[in-house]
Amino acid sequence: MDMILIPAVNIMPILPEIALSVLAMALLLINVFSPGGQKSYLAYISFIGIVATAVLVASGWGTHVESFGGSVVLDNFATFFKITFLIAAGMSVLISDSYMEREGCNHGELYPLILFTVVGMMLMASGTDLMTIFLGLEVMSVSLYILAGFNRASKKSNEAGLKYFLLGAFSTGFLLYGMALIYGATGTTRLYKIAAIVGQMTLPSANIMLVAGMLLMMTGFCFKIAAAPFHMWTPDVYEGAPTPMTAFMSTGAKAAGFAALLRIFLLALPTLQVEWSQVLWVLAVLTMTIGNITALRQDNIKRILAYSSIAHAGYALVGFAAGNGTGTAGILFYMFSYTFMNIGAFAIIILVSKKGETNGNVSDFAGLGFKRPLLAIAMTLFLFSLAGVPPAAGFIGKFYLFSGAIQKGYIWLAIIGVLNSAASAYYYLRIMVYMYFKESTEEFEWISISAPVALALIIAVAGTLIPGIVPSFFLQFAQMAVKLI
Amino acid sequence: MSNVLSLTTFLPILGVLLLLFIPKDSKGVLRNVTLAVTVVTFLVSLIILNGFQTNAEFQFVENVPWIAAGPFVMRYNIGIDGISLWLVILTTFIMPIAVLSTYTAVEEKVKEYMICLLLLETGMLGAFISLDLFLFYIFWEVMLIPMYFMIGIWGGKNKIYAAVKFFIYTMVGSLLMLVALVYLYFQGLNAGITDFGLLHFFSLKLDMATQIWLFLAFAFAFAIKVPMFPLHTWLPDAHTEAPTAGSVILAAVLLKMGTYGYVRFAIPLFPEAAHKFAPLIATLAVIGIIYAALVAMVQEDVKKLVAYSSVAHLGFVMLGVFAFNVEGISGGMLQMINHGISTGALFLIVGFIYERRHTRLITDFGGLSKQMPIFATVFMIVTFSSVGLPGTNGFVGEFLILLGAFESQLRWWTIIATSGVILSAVYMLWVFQRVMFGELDNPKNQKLPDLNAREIAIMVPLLVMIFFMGLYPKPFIDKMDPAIKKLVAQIRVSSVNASVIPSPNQTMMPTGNPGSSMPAGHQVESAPAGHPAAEAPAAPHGAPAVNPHEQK
Amino acid sequence: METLFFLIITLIAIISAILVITCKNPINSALALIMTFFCLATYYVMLDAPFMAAVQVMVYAGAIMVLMVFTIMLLNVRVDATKTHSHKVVFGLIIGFFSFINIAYVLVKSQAALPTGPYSGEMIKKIGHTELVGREIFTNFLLPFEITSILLLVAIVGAVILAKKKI
Amino acid sequence: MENLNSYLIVSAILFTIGTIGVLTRKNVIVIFMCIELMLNAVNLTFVAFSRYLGNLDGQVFVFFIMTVAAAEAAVGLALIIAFFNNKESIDVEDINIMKW
Amino acid sequence: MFDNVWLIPLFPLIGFLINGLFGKKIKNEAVIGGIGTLMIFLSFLVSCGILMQMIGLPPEQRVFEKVLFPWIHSGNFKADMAFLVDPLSVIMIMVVTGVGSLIHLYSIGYMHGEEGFYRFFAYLNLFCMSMLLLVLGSNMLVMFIGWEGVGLCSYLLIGYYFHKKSAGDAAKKAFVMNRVGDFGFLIGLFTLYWWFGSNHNIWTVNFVEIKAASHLLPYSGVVTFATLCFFVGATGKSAQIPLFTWLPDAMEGPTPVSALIHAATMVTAGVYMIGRMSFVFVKSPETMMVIAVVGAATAIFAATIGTAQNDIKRVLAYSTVSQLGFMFLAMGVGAFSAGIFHLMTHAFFKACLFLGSGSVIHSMHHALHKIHAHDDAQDMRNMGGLRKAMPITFLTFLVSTIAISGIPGFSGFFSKDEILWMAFANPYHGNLNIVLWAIGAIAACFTAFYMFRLVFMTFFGECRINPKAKGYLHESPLVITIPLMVLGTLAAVGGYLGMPKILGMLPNYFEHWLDPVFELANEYGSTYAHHGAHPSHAIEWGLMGLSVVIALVGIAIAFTMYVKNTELPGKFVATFPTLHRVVYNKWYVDELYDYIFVNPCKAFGQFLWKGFDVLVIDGVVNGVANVVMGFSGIFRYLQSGLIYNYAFSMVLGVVVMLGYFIFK
Repeated sequence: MDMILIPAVNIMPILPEIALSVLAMALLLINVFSPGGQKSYLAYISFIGIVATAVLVASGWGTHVESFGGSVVLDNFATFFKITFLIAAGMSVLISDSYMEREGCNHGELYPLILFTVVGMMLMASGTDLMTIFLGLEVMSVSLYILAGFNRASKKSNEAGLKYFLLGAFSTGFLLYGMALIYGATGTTRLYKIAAIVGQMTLPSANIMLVAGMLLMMTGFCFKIAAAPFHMWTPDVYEGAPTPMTAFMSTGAKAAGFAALLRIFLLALPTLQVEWSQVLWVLAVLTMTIGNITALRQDNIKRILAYSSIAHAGYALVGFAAGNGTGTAGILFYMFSYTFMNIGAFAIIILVSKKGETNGNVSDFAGLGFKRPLLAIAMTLFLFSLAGVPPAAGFIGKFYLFSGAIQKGYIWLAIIGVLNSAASAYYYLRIMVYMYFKESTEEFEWISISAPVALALIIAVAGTLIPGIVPSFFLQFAQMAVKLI
Repeated sequence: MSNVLSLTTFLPILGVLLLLFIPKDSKGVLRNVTLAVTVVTFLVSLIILNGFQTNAEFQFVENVPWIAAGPFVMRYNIGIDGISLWLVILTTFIMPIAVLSTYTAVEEKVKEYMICLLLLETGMLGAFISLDLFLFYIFWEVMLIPMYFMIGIWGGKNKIYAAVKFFIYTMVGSLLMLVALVYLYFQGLNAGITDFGLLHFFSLKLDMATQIWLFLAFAFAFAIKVPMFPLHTWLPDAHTEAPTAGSVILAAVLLKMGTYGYVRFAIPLFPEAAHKFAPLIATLAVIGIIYAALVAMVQEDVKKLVAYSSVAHLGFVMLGVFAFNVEGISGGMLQMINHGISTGALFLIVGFIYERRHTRLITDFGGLSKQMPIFATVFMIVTFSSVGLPGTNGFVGEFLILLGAFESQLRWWTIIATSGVILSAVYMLWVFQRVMFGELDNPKNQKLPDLNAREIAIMVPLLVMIFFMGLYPKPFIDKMDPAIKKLVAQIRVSSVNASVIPSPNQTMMPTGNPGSSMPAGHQVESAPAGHPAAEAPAAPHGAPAVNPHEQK
Repeated sequence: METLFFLIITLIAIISAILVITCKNPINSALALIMTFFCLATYYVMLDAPFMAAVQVMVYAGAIMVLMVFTIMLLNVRVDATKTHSHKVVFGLIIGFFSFINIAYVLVKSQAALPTGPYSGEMIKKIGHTELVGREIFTNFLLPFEITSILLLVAIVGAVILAKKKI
Repeated sequence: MENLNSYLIVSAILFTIGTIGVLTRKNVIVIFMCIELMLNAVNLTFVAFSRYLGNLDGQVFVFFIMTVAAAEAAVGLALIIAFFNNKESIDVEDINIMKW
Repeated sequence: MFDNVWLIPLFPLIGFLINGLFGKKIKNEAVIGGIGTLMIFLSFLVSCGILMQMIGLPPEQRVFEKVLFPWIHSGNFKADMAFLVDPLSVIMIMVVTGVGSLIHLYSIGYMHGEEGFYRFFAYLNLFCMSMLLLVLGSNMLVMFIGWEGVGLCSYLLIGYYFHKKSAGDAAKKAFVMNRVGDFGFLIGLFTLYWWFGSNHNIWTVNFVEIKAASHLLPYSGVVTFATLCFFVGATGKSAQIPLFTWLPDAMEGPTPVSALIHAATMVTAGVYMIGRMSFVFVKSPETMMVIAVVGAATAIFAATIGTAQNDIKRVLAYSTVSQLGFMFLAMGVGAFSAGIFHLMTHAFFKACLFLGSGSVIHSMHHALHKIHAHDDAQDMRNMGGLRKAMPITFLTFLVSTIAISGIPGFSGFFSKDEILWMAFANPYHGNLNIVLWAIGAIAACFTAFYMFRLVFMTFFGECRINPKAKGYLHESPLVITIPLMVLGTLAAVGGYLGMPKILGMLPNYFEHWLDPVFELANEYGSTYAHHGAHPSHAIEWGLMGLSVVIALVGIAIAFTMYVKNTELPGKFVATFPTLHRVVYNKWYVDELYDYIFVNPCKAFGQFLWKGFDVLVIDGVVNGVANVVMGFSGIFRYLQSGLIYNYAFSMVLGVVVMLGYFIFK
């Protein structure tokens, strides 16, 4: 029998993944061999590593390299998302240290796990094979299950991890069934080949196996991005998970879900756009509405942001339903800017809350506005950005998402979207009402801002303001990124 | 000099930066610096006024690229014409007054307050000068934020409800407008328009159905801001709760955004739809006038009363604007400025007594004339300006509005609206009487000091403007006239295209009837032909029988 | 003959699957599940995939189920103490029915892609299934294979973090 | 070889049974087993398709799914143990501190 | 001189500004009053100059327009700040400045020692300026400034004693009722402007231009509408039915105010306006009829109320309303110059009467004040026999009373008789003319009755004042009596300017003077008037005699009831209690208005606010919010925290999605 010839591979497309994996493993080793106690240096190392990786990723802008026989690709789309994941990870790392210290679960494994998560996300964004994407998803998910339950001593964290795990695994079943059906209908798992085969079909939408496969896959990814009716885990898990991990999950994982969705649907199944647009139209409406409306009556601020995160998935789905350049570029931009504003908001929640994640209710923010004006201003900025008020980045993002829908002719979708935006303003305003309009009962003397958190906040503020005021620069990248797929 | 408009707009932002470096405890410095900034802004805006050429063109135009991504191109495109000129000046004029009014009224969180004021000024100015629809939208929304905080932080008892209501109410409208805006842009894109520049869209021909939907979206947003009946309920709440300066700015400038939006955007962009909806909007405006007056009449809170009077006044403006002729729109524009001045002054007056007595209930007052003669005089002048007494500014605008509306197809509406002048006298004089006249029997009122120098200094510019604009409105009208003529021509041409040509016979009906479509402008052309009365000069003392329309 | 065999295996598989979700005792469920896994392994053999059958038995029946049974034992979990809500069952059955109808409809009514691949039953028998799969994994699917290593590493780290008594 | 559809139907039945199990059972471990059953149903689909199509992609996929299942089992059981340590229960109805 | 016409309103304006801004600092009453009086007197001098110049011009050149500055120019609309000098406006400025000067002078004495003395003079000057603008305005808009301006001043002056609630109410009532009239004025203006503009491309509100184009107006139709609107304006300003109730209440103001504003000048603005636009009004026979009927009705209606009042000023107020009714009757029957003539004579004698009553009140008040009594100084039941104490006042008062009663030889006779004659003879309204004449005649009878009742109750008979105060009663100072004497003289002789032709002693200067103004109107009127037989001189003589008899009858009744047989009024009241109560309470018109307009308006306002604004609109707004919040609650509880529910939701989603595509 002849030898198995391992083909010559170009590892350039997965260089960042390799770099991060190596870094993560190194950190694991360092953690094992270093004495316990202070683990901050791990955070610094991983942050530096993330920044370095980001540079590495950014340097690949503009190239288009396929590798591993079409399993993975390096293109602008992947690069854009990878940068987004790295930002999410970097900022989460920055806000993790002091939180974990406070909550008493400062295990060194946290940072390698975050890095592995990013590896998974990156594979989702750059994978062009269902297997790659699936495995990337699993790497990400498994890591996130662990991260969600990372604070073992906390019942809430436990529960969050377990819920996330059970439902995640359940959704994986559907995702895999979908992939199986796609495989059955096309005979391959390579996206390019699927695209070619589906493209040759005379009437792909008549092939119910293909359509069903698409729907089941969509189910799986919609679970990850927290779209209704697959969103139910979100508030519970977000509430229970350690706050920095919530921040990470709500931005990075969501972006990764969208990356994979976009990659598969736009690359492999563009001929089914009529079908998936229809579904996404409904999902977008459901997601926005349920997310926003449920958030109105919440008191726990993490839960509010969880519902808000569902709603934001809905907004992004509006752009996805449109499926045109404007809408999809809008998703990219939105995920990018959402990362900053959401993590920024969570950072402030971390600062205001006390050990054991107490003090996390809206009313605990009363009087923050004048006791801690800078924090409050930053929070206000994030909230306005989330609400989509100019000149914050969130507005531009929403603008492009809804514009995509309008361009496509989905006027009603856009109208429902903006009405949702208006409704959402209520609960964002409610937080501001407490911050500014209510007299404080607290002096907030426990708030101490460590340097990494300060850095994270500065990054978040910059990342919320700059893309809002001069969005052109970022939007052009987003446009270029979606052009290739 | 070429970017003096930008300078005016962003000077307050510079002021904000300046304020950031002042410690928050030195309240005096904060106040004075803010005042200085607003005064300088006003002075700079006078350069604009001075350099403004009386023609219909946009001037001081700046047009630089801003966003270009995907299908969208947004530009930093600003400029003013006669329509926006006065609103800009009004804004810069009101701001120092608003700042000055806070010297004693706001004692807490002065720094934040001043920052809000300055941010608000930039937002308002920006909205007035934007010639790019997207830019306009941005400023339009940005305005909301400082106002929200002003109501919410420095407001009264029910401030949270008022602030949130204000914000969400306005946001719902403006977001729908955003959808329409984007839709319009894509329509333009198909027609070869490449950016959000307002002027491009004037030439865009849209089919009727599209126009109607787009117009409705725009009109809805603006109607909320105006506010028109029945979307007005946020206003009394917002006004009542807002601090004095907030109320002043809200009344003087913010509400004008709505009417300005109609004049600048909704009507010229969708003229046929505007014509189609003119009766509806006029109906709402007229209902607003009467309704608000009746409601104002029974208010117990002075501030709420003034707020409702705003609704009535803005109803007049809407009526004038939807007359679609030069008189009506000029009147509307003038009335916007007038309302800014006189209602602004009224809110200041309410502020003065509120500062002294910490109540605004009418029943808590009475006989203040005796104790506060200067205040009484000022209040009286402003009251009469508000009811539109000839010789004060209020009259000129109101008169032109009614005249213009009467000339247009809105004749019957005008007649009802005119009765609003009776009602305005009723409620304004009634409140004046109850507050100022009668026995000074409440002991708390017997020690009230009269206006001090600062308060007089606040009021004097307003009083001067009240009389100046009432007696010599020519400079104001002249500057806006060409722009309005152009606007009228623009929307009339379209109306002819939409075949709203009146049948000559109907024009002879003695007083017209609402069903008959009267020409929007003056139908000079149609008069001579086949027109019994036009032949009358041949028989100067023609017997009644000559006129067939006499026979009923 | 083969059809009969298939039917018998199917019967066993379905019955044991139903047992998985009906047994009160989790241990019984686990055993039923192992039974199902064996049935599946049989299917794989019938489908000319002996390597998959072997892996199925080793990984699933061997590793995963052992882990499960071990956990059940460890946690000393017994019969469900309280009864399952009947409405839960009703809703579950209804939705399961519909979901089955849907999937079955999809599977029956649609047309899979045409068999174009090179691997016929004879060829597999000739070269050997394990080798063919190995070739595929190490050529075309090298990257996913590498990713699994990371996945397993993560799983190990996670298991340690979460379950170790003292870190 | 049996008809492709027979295998697919069998897998659909198994998948459905797994789903129903997830929806109805209370024991977390049993639920997890049901999920495994679902995954196995998918595996059967893959292998059946793979055989039918004559390419081995599906079987490779199954191979990876098994790996993933193993990893998930490790993490999942660890989570269950952690949960049990906290709550002394693995009843799914006890996983509800966070709601509403 | 014509060119300096702008000086006329300017002087009072200066006076207003000086007194208004610095009056409080000046403090010295003499200076304040002096400035006020001087300013209006300067206007009077300028007016005299203009009059002189105009007399020197041939009639057809007696029209002059002075444009001061452009005011509102917008689109087609053009209104300048411009003045029109023509015979009509000259008469008016003479009356306004002349009577005005006298009243200013009188006020120095009357208002002596009042708090806010400077305020009073400032307002008075402002009023004069407004009134002058009204009569001088060359277009409707300038007229409208004055029109509203006098309303404002009336408001200010009625509310002069602002601490009295009744004063405040009366002031507000006056302004609001005037506003109702203004509403009509504006609509009329719009209608004319629009009609001319849209039909003939003549966009104007200028009187001269409208006059030039007036031949284009059709008879009735739009003109009726417009003129009726204008007439509504006139009824508001001139206190005609239905908008007359404010005038009696306006007596809350100081007496000089009543004399100047509510007798001599402002209230005649409506008459003036109809005269000014006679060429339009006359185009509509319907409107003319309405005016005549309303005028006649007001004349008789107000006269009846006047017979039962006890407050001296209220009697005069109703008398004013009634006399204004006569003027409108004149306008309505096309006797424009007669109406204006009566306006002038009425200004003389009614100003004199008011000032005289003021003098009485002043004296009474003073006397009562001395003894610290709180009796009503204006109630005639407290007076009586004052002729001895106040001879000058009495004499001038009596002269004016005779004049108003229509005794031949005094001014009122000439003007009133001309009106009655024209009502009878002018063929505008067919057979209605006899009715109009009859009503006018009866009203004249009533006038004589209640005026002499007033005189008898005040100056004759027993002195009913608090005996202690009797000694303090004395004649008013010169500054008060001089105006009385001047006005009394004018009341006596003013009529000779417009002596009817039939008497033949003097030419009717007045009518000739106004001929150029009303020529066109008379011409228009003649085209539709019924050309019946023109009544003969004999009838004219007969009617004149009849009216004299009627007046005498009225006087005789008053004499019988209030001098000879003073129990009679009491008996009368006892016999017809209801009638008396109704008449005494002004036919309950105020209550009727409250019932029909004021209260429903307030109630409706309350309803709109509490019922509609708060409940319905805000209810909808908050309701939407609450519904959303309700959904929030529902969605929230769907989030049960239970994994199988979440899984169920997922499966449901899958099933629905698949089902849709399978079975669509």
